[in-house]
Amino acid sequence: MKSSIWNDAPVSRRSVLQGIAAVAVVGFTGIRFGMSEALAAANDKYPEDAFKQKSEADAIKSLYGKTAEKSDKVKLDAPEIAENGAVVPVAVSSSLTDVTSIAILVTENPNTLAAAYRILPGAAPSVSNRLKMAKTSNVIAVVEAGGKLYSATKEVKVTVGGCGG
Amino acid sequence: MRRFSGLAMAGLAIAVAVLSAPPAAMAADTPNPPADLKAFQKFFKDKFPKVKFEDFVNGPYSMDEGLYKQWKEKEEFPPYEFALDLGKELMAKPFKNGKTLADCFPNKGIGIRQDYPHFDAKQGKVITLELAVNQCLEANGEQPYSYVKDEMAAVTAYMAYTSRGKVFDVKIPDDPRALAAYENGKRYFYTRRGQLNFSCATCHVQSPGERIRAEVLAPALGILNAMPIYRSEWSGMGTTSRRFTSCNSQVRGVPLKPQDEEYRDLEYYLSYVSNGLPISGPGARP
Amino acid sequence: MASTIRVRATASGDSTEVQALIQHPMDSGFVKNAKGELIPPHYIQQVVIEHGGKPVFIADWGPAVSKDPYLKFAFKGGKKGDDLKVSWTDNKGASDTLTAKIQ
Amino acid sequence: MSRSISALAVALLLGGFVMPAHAASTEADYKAAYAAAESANAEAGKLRNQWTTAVSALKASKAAAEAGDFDKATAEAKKSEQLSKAAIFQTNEQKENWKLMEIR
Repeated sequence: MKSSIWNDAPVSRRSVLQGIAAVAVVGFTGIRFGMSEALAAANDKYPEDAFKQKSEADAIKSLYGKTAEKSDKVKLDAPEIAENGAVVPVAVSSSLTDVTSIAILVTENPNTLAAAYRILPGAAPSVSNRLKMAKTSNVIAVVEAGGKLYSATKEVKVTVGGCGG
Repeated sequence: MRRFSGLAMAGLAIAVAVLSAPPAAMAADTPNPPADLKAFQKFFKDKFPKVKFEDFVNGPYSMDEGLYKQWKEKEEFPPYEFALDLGKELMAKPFKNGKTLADCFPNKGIGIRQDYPHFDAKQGKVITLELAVNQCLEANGEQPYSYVKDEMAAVTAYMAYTSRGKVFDVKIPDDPRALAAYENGKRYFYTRRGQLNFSCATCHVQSPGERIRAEVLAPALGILNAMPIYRSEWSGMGTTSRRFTSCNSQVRGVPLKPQDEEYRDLEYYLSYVSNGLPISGPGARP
Repeated sequence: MASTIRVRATASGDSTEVQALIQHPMDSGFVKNAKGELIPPHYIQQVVIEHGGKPVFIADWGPAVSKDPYLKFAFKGGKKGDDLKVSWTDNKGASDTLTAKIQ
Repeated sequence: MSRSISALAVALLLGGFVMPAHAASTEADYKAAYAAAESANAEAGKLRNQWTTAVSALKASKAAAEAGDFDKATAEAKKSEQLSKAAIFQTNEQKENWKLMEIR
């Protein structure tokens, strides 16, 4: 069961109720702010633990409970030299079918997991975002497809600021 | 080049500068802004034959393919978007006396960025857009903004945005004081200062397109057309004032006060020699 | 006060491309302020995008996502004029929601 | 003219490497060095060309003196004075020489 932590969409009535219960336990305030049931349901799954991990292996394990294999079907688009570590554009897409999740990790950051996306039914297996990078580091994209994990890695060089711009 | 040994570097830089100086062949010149403009723009066109003239306003992004791609990505949903909204709001927000910032400007401040700075004969000095904003606030009994970021950046961002595509049209009137201000700005631009013994021109005339500590330097031509800018390094917006003061600190010089006369004159000179290039601000920069 | 959320959603054929920009400091907890004190972590943990009352995309974020975060993705089934709801919650329990029309 | 300037520049260059060896400094040494550094810094300020490093060495000097370390306080003050003198030299040298860099 651990292998499919995010695979319970579409959201059933039951999972919504479970969600609300979990929200109460963790003390999330989403409901107080008038969030929909769907969001409340989603909230109970914020992978708090995975975001605390220091190594990519631990983060992937915490998030998915399994390990990833390299695949050329995972496309990771990131600059070779980041113009600034504060804003590094990173895009991930995949030609795999049945993609349910995409995660992006920065190995040299204090906590390696940067972002994780749940690709719900109907959504394309593709996401772009902007990440912070403490220093030159490997960026790893992990794609969950058909219950298996695939990954791609790219090094992004980060240099400090100075006389420029 | 990461850490220069302080004094050694200073001494060395000055020694090199002095030793490489050609004999004093600098006859007294008559100020000639149109000739300066022509030479200035020709220099950059010759140095970067592949860069289209109007692309000089895009700074380092017109010089480096990898950066260009990151810029395009940023422009899809630019980080200065929030500043634009705030600027629009502030322009229209009534003061205690019922007037607004927009009331202080021709055409309510819309599409006029390219006319700044200008020489004000009555005040006898260069009026930049940032100074004009604070003069408006003070004349209406309001607190002036900080010159370097936040509201000032937002308001000037909005004014630049509504002027995009209009070309810089900075005028030097037939007034010896205006010409003196222009010359003073030029002198400031080329004068070496700070422990690194750099002038503005060292980075932005001699070395644009090159990397200093892996950052690609922007060409001086068109550099102010993109102001204010959202700089990733600042994680936020900054004005022309911020750009000038931070440049001074980077060469280890103590910056002057924002909107000091020398900075305003510098802005006057630098804007004038970019006449003919379109306003592209607000910009996003590394 | 204006919303902290900006959304551009464009339908083309069966696919809707969504871009969102959110105003948020995304403090990582590793950066010091001018006085040398650590700025406590303050970051968005989750963004949910709903279409037709159902979530279509959920982002779980840590503090390594950039200040004023940006997100782009696409989904099938959206039409021009449909409502698209974007909501976020951060680690301090604050949140914001915006409903935008698909263009 | 040019030769004498470069001689001074080289002297400055060497000055950076060779801090004069000296016996333990007293509070009086510090005070004299600090006053000299302060006045050089003020002059650079009048010329609108202070160096950040001169200012921070001045601060470091004061802090060291307050902590009772007059060796360090004196050394920092001397460093600051040298830096400010280099800044003053730079300003004067650039009065005409800025034109060397001008695009024309």
